[in-house]
Amino acid sequence: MLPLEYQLTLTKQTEIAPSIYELCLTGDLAQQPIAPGQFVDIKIPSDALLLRRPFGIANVDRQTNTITLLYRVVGEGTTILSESPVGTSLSVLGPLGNGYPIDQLVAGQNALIIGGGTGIPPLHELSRQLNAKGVHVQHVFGFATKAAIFYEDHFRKLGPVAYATNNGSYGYQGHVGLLLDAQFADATTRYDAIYACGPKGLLMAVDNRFSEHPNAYISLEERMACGIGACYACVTKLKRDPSIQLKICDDGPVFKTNEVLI
Amino acid sequence: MLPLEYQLTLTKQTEIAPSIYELCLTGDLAQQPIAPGQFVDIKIPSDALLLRRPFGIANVDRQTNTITLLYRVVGEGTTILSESPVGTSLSVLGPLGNGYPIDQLVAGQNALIIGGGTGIPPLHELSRQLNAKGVHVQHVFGFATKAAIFYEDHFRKLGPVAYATNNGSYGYQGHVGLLLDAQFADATTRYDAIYACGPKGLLMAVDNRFSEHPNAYISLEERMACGIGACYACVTKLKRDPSIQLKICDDGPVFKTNEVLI
Amino acid sequence: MTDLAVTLPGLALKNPIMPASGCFGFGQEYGRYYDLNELGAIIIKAATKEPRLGNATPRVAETPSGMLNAIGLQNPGIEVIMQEKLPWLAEHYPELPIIANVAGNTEADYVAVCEQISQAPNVHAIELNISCPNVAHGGLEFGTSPEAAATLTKACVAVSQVPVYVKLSPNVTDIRPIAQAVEAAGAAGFSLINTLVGMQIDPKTRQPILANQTGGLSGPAIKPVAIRLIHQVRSISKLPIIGMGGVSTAADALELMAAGANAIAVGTANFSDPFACPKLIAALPDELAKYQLTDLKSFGLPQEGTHD
Amino acid sequence: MTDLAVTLPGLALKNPIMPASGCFGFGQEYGRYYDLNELGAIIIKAATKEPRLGNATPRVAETPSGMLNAIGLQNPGIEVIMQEKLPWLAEHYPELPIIANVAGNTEADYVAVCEQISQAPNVHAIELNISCPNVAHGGLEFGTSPEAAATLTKACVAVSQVPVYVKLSPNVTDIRPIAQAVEAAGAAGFSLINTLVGMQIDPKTRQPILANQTGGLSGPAIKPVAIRLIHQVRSISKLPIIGMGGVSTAADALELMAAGANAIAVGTANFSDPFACPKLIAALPDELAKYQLTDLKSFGLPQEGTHD
Ligand SMILES: Cc1cc2nc3c(=O)[nH]c(=O)nc-3n(C[C@H](O)[C@H](O)[C@H](O)COP(=O)(O)OP(=O)(O)OC[C@H]3O[C@@H](n4cnc5c(N)ncnc54)[C@H](O)[C@@H]3O)c2cc1C
Ligand SMILES: Cc1cc2nc3c(=O)[nH]c(=O)nc-3n(C[C@H](O)[C@H](O)[C@H](O)COP(=O)(O)OP(=O)(O)OC[C@H]3O[C@@H](n4cnc5c(N)ncnc54)[C@H](O)[C@@H]3O)c2cc1C
Ligand SMILES: Cc1cc2nc3c(=O)[nH]c(=O)nc-3n(C[C@H](O)[C@H](O)[C@H](O)COP(=O)(O)O)c2cc1C
Ligand SMILES: Cc1cc2nc3c(=O)[nH]c(=O)nc-3n(C[C@H](O)[C@H](O)[C@H](O)COP(=O)(O)O)c2cc1C
Ligand code: FES
Ligand code: FES
Repeated sequence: MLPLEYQLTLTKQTEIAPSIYELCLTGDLAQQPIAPGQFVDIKIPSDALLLRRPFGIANVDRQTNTITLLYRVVGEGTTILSESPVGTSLSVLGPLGNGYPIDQLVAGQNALIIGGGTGIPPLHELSRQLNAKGVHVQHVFGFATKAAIFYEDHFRKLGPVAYATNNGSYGYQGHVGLLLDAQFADATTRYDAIYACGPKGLLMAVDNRFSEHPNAYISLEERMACGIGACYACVTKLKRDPSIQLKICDDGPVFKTNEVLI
Repeated sequence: MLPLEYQLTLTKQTEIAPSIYELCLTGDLAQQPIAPGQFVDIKIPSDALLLRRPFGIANVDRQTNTITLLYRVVGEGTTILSESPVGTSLSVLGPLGNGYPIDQLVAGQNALIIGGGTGIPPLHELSRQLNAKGVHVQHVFGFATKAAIFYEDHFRKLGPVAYATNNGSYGYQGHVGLLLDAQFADATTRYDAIYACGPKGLLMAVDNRFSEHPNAYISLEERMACGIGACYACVTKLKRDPSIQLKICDDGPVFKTNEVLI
Repeated sequence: MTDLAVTLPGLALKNPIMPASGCFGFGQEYGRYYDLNELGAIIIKAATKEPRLGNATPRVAETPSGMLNAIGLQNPGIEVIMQEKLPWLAEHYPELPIIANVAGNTEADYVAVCEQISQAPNVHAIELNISCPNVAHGGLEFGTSPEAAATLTKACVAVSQVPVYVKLSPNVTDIRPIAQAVEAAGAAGFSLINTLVGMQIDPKTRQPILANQTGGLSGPAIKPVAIRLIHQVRSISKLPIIGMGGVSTAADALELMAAGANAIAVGTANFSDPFACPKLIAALPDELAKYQLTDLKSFGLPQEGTHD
Repeated sequence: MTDLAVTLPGLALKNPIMPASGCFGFGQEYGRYYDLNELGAIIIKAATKEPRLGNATPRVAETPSGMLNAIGLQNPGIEVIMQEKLPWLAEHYPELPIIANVAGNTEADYVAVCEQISQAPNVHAIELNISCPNVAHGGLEFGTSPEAAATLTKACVAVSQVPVYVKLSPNVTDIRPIAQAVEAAGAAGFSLINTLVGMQIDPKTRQPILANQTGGLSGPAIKPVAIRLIHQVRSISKLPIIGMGGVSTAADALELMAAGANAIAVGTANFSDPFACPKLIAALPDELAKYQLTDLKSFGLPQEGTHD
């Protein structure tokens, strides 16, 4: 039997940008093998909320036995989570799903990481693991505004970051697809691997631009119930045969580009 | 407009007998005029529980701005309440209902207080207020067993206490009605006022024995929704005309003996 | 300033929020604690021809995010309501529109009460209760058949001086034919929804907790059912809908309005928080501001009927 | 030791707890995390004649103490289920009784699937799903008319090698005539309840959250409705009932059994806690001990039918 559920203790919580929280959860989940891009499913401490909330794993620190999540407060569950005090014990399922493949890369190769908004958290752990392997990482991130940006310092330590903001308040003005066209037109050949996570528009932009790249991956989001592949809530169709459906929680959330219908 | 809702802070909570908790709530409700026998209606801190829980007020301390409740853990609401830590802020409606009349008594007169189990809490504040007036108080309390007894010292300070336990493990063996017959046969004439609160059987015993006493009162319990007389959940019928119904939350919970159908 | 006013047949409301029938008595009790003039209107407790004692106690039980009630339409009868309850409201709140909830055993009962109560000067509309699950006669019987519902509606509309909103039951296989029949019979609008029939059992006694065995389920638990039914009725009718079922926040109210409701009644939430209605009204402008709106009419536009 | 065994037609269960259809796939996923032999049985995801893709996403939404789903009966079809899913269960859990949930568009579909699936050696019973609210055809149509339900039941019973339990819909005006018709048509028992039809709306877009617009409401919110319907059917029939609807604790399970259920299925609770079923089973002895009982049969005695 595989382990699945961990009781983790909320050891730190900070609002790091407007409505964006950094949450540290301490406990033995951090000792599991965790692939970047895998996620956890958290039971929110409220008697009226039944469904767990999925979040990407933004950082794993085996030394302090702690994983870090970065999340935006959008509704009831994340509001309650953001108000939970240090010391709260949370039931956490994980690590769930399949992460980004990185074993194929070796030191000295180049990776491009593309993210937007709350799709960015799992890309932090990804970038860390790539750096640990000696892979050079370039980041391309989209945000609504400058004020919304979080973890800039963290990422800059891991490699250069190009920002796009909708209103041009920081970096390139426009969405990430346009920034890719403007500054990363040769990305397909320049990067040995490409990884993306973010809103649907961003994923479509990446999927279109890197559909032929042999080593390009996107991570999808969908409303989930079971989180482990049993309920068919979170399906997506295969591009080559839309009569075949994959489960984002269990077959994903990471897929190759050109693999699924976004 | 009358005040109704107070945010009170849980300042102390102790298990004083198996499953019986003493709960101190601090805040301005304690400054209101509170008649003994009045109750509060507490919003349990759980998102799935909608209805408030009613509890008699067992003690009022204006100096420390604190009221005390004594309650038994019986279901989900009281379980959650018993697990709430010091510092919890609770929405409390009160003081609700009509308490026991005591203005008619003067120093030196005698009162008999009859209670059973979790009907006893409001009788503590009653006995205190009677003592404060110089009224002599005799208590007669029924419990399942010796182990279930709580607040013995508190009550002994306010006047003699005769106990009955179902199994005879403390005091008289048998229910309170039998103890009344055995040791308080002359109660009707000996006591200027009689007050009771407890399970239905006890109330019926008191109602029967003191139906003619001009100054005898019982306090009723019923499942409630609004707690203020608007929803008709908690009605009881008048004895003299069962087509007339009174609301326990608003017209009661204290009624004269012989007044309502128990 | 945000404009919360809504206008429905018979009802020019300064805001769309009103306490639901049976959850607010005749106003006197909550009136001790806040100024009822803050409300858009009040729907009073069901009125019947004769006084009713209702069911035995226990009459309420709690369920996950909900409650059961089997009050059984206890009320003092139309005479006392006309002579004491409505005049009290008229005296203390002369500007406050009252919606009178009417129930009965027989068509004749309903007709008699509608005729009389609609003449009270502060009764601006009738809510015809053909959906009470807690009484042996009337109630649900009229509410589950399109023909019976239409016949009763027609008779009541004929004698009423004010518009008649018909309160439909969620405990039916298909609400649409009933709504259509009631509309054809002259209803001015709908009131949706009454409670779902439920039961709770005490595992110790293995008997139902409510003396009446079954009760009506209300509260947040039923909100998804209320939204579905409001949406379904909106998809087949343009009549105004007073929506209710599990509303406790301004967001809930807007969700029901997005489903097709034109005004909102609040029931069970009053018990969790006696100030639920005024708080909800106070929160509406900020909730609308989230969608860059400063008046409720722009929000409450009926949605396209796209339902199954 | 507490005896948790219960026996129903076709099903000799070591305990009465089984995952509900659609909430546990075909066992493989939860089987990664605990030994499925702890379960009394498994009700597998609905099987249809052809593979089904189900509805568009989003397929689930959360509601107060409940959830909506509109999966739409996605399943790989009877062939794959016979050749892969059931053999996998037989190989890994040879002792575990399987109940096969069967759905379809037409009577012929249902009959074909019943005939085939009831021949699988580990399928001990069929749960005939005539109550799925999330598909355009079949599902609810068969479940809302006594005649249609009876005709379908009769045809399925005739071709099935195992007892047929009919899963009834709560979305009906009166469940009793449907239950009676199904019993007369040869059903071995009932499965109660499927989900209530509900909807949730996003106030931002003013559109339903589910792509299918409506979905089935499940979870603790519907427990009072499940209890009422189990109690109602128990009052008119002595057939065994597999009860479900909002069960997440041992106390919930006993409450449904006190209402008249003989075994219990657990759906939504698996999502809150993937170990909900084994935890519930482990808690049953202590819960029974509260009532001085050491075997479940003494608890599960059907109550007198005293319903309205
Ligand atoms: C694999 C995966 C990884 C994710 N990682 C992150 C992350 O690292 N940081 C972050 O901020 N957010 C992340 N999300 C989104 C996050 O799960 C939602 O924002 C969160 O569930 C919202 O919960 P709520 O109760 O506040 O919102 P509500 O809108 O009140 O939630 C209602 C229901 O909808 C679901 N829901 C709402 N939005 C989403 C969504 N975008 N995706 C899936 N379910 C949703 C909720 O889980 C809940 O069941 C991730 C989602 C998935 C599927
Ligand atoms: C006026 C009044 C004063 C009370 N004073 C005290 C007191 O001082 N100490 C004490 O221990 N108990 C007292 N009770 C009883 C107390 O209210 C219940 O024990 C408590 O509500 C149980 O809540 P629960 O959620 O734990 O139980 P559950 O059984 O889970 O509650 C379910 C529902 O039933 C209601 N309920 C259950 N038992 C009772 C009951 N006996 N009376 C009314 N409603 C009930 C609950 O309020 C809730 O709505 C009083 C009751 C009333 C009416
Ligand atoms: C205690 C109680 C009493 C009720 N009495 C009536 C009534 O007399 N007439 C009526 O039409 N509806 C009655 N209802 C139903 C409510 O008016 C409302 O339709 C239902 O409770 C759903 O709204 P809610 O979820 O906001 O409570 C009653 C509901 C409750 C909880
Ligand atoms: C995600 C999901 C999928 C379901 N799929 C099916 C199904 O395929 N067939 C069926 O008969 N019932 C299905 N149901 C209904 C459940 O089997 C059960 O009857 C219902 O959810 C009530 O139980 P619960 O409250 O414990 O979830 C499904 C329920 C859910 C939540
Ligand atoms: S959430 Fe259940 S299959 Fe993905
Ligand atoms: S609880 Fe509402 S009238 Fe007493």
